Amino acid sequence: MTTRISRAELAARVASDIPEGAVVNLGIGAPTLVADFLPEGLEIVLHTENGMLGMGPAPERGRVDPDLINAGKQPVTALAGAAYFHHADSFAMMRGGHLDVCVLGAFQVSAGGDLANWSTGEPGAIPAVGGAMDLAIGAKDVYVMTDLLTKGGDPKLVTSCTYPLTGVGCASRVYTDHGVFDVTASGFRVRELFGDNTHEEIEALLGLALIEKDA
Amino acid sequence: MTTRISRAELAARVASDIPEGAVVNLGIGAPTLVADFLPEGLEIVLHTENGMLGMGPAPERGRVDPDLINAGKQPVTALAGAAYFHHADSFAMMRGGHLDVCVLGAFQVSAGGDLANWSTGEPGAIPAVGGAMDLAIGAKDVYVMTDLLTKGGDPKLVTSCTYPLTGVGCASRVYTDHGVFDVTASGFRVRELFGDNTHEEIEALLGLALIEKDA
Amino acid sequence: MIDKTVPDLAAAVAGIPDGATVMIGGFGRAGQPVELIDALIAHGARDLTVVNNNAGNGDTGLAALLAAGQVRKMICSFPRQSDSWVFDRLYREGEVELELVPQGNLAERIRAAGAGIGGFFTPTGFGTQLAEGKETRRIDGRDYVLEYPIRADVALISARAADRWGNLVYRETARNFGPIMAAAATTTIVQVDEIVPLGRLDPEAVVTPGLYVNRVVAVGERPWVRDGAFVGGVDIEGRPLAEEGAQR
Amino acid sequence: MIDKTVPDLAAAVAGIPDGATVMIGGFGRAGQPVELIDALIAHGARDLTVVNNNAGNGDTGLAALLAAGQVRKMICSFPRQSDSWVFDRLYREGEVELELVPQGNLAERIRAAGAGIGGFFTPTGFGTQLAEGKETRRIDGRDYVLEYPIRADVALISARAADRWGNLVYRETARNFGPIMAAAATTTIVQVDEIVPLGRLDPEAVVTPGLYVNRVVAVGERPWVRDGAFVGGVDIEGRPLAEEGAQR
Repeated sequence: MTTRISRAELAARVASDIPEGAVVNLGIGAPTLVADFLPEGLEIVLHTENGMLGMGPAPERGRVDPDLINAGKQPVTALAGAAYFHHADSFAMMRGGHLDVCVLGAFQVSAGGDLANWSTGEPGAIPAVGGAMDLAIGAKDVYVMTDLLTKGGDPKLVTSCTYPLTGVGCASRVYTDHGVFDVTASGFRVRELFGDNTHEEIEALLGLALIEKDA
Repeated sequence: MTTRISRAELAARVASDIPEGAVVNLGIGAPTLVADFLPEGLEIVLHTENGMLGMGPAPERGRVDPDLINAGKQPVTALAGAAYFHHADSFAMMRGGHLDVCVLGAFQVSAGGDLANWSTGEPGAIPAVGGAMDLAIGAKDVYVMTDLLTKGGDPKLVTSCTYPLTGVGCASRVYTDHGVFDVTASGFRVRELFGDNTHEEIEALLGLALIEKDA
Repeated sequence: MIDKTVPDLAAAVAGIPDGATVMIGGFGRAGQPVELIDALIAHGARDLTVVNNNAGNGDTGLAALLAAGQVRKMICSFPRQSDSWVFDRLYREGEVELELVPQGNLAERIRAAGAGIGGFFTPTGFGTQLAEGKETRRIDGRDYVLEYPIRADVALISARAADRWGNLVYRETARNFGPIMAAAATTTIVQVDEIVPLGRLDPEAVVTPGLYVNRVVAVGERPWVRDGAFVGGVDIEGRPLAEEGAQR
Repeated sequence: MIDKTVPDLAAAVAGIPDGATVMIGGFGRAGQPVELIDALIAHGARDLTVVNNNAGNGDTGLAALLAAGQVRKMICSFPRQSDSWVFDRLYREGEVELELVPQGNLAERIRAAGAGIGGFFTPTGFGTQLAEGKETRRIDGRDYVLEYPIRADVALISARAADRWGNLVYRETARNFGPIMAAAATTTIVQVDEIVPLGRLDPEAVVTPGLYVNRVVAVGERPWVRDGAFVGGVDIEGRPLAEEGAQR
């Protein structure tokens, strides 16, 4: 058995790589968890694409403000230093490369950095993309946060994606429950493996050659 | 001798065609005069392309504010209801067709509505265009305000412009010291002739066939 | 005197024709002009193309407009939500068409319409299904898709306050699509909490200048705001907490 | 702690390399970051490409930078003014290149750079000399010219106030190019009248969010403003009226 860290541990691992002063967008779902693990006392500026920088944590009951929500439509608060703006300005920030980090979930990530996270291509499903394609190209670094394998055991790090793409060559790093991988010009390079996981074990799980950590 | 009205009378004539509620940009130079003749008590919203709607008249001495200027870099004031915005937003308003009227000067206007007002094409002259080309395409109606003839007696209403163009097919009406002309699909149509000026006299001055007022 | 205020919601939506393209502001429920949508339902215009980020939540607002059978086509980025059952049903039954647009391209296409831009090259969506059949170009080493403006006959939006010239200020993330939709529509209709005297809005803080606005109607403050200040006491759907408790 | 404030003007312009493209805010004198320009003159970077609406007024600010021989090329819309004698001379002597851009295209090209747009179709300039050689296209019956973004290494701009995150508010028409240049440059350097505590600026009224800003330096209030309020008493160039009288 390989070592797997929990979703919360993974969120903490991602959070630990975000430096003070970074402007960060945390995608809907698991990436939202990262906010809970950002180091206290460090100023990190959270962007929500529905029109705000300087997003703070969820309010207490009784202080919920239906006009103040995040991209997941959950109630949030505003920190001192916050600013509001309209949707075109908000996505201009992302598209223009002004965010430092986006953290996104994935169905698949390819060795070339292609990301698939918006559609499983299931016939009959109602498609919905939201800001996924904008987020995928919307930061200096795009961190993907995902399990290494699907529940059915299929690799999510792949040679090329079979699901519909969200963005081409956009992912810069993949944080998984088994380890962390950088996307390089020559494919995935191991950055860190959790517990006793070995390079060979992960390659076997993925059916994919990985570049050695120190290569 | 034909009848010519003064620059101030011409400005008053233009002003009389601007209805209450119109959003208007008055170009640098003679068009700026139009502001002095807008009917008192009617609300007309003046736009200045350097970033303001609701521009008011010049301030008194002692109340000049170097941060509050018009496109001609003259001191102005702000009316109740004013709004400031940045340059991209300001020109988006014009380009997007949200202004009702622009009033511009001209070297030449063609029967097809082409406007030449930014360059005489003189060799060695330092070119400068400013907002002229944006203003030319920047309103539902583009009114040109000019003398019928140059000081040298050459027509400024022409079959086709010989000076470098500011905009193609953009002028909708021409206010001159001799009369007012609409630009139509078939050429200039007389809208009004001042004093005793006759259709034939103006055609002779211009060397150009004009469409009859009631045609 | 310029006075863009209208006395009631029926006057606000008067004249919207069948077949119109209608932009509706809001991101989820925040900024959604629910009272204007209700007035549009009462007005009855049909065969509408609606532009919104989503495709309705629950059974109110845009969802109710869909349920009333007035919408022929949705242009949006994120129709499928936990509470989008009205759209889901209509879509599966083939009763409503869908044009899916990535959210930032949706915003920029709306912005382009208002700004007189004929088209623009965007990196978003390049190489994906949503760019299939679209013109692409490599510029300075980056790949782009050519996208065109989305214009509308009517925009229905919500703001916090207006003056009689139609200048608008918004509240927090309820701003979202309001300013760009106001500029992209031929007729922009705004519901506000309150109409303030001309000159009351700070000209440095006006977000939508009045030239983009045609009609303004006051609908009163929301339960969580009093005299422009947040007072809380509601759930995320804006229902007073006591009431929420009573419903359990 | 995020703190983008720098102690003085020399620190603000430190590291601007020779050959840099430098956007300089302002429309005429309004919003022109004169103190930062003076610091750039003292700093001495040469061979600069400068993007500004104009090409300097009188003998101060941008005109002084031109006079110091530090500018190789100007990208602007309106170089020729009654008081642009410095640029006029250098241009006639072939000492400075000029790229002339219609003002709205200049603004939109700067905006495109900040917004990640690879190019856009604009109606402005179609059929004129300033569009010669450029790609054109008819879209929906209107003719457009394809224009590309203008990016910069550095933006020098002026605002009324900032906080330590770099959030900015401006004053009146001095706002002009500031917000779009801030987004279009790799390094954005801002001079402000005052730096206020974090949380003091109204988040609804912040015009330039801090993510666009790298360095902020306070230069003190202008003579016509006291504690943020207009007090007057100056001429259009900002000289106290008494002094102006004395100079006659």
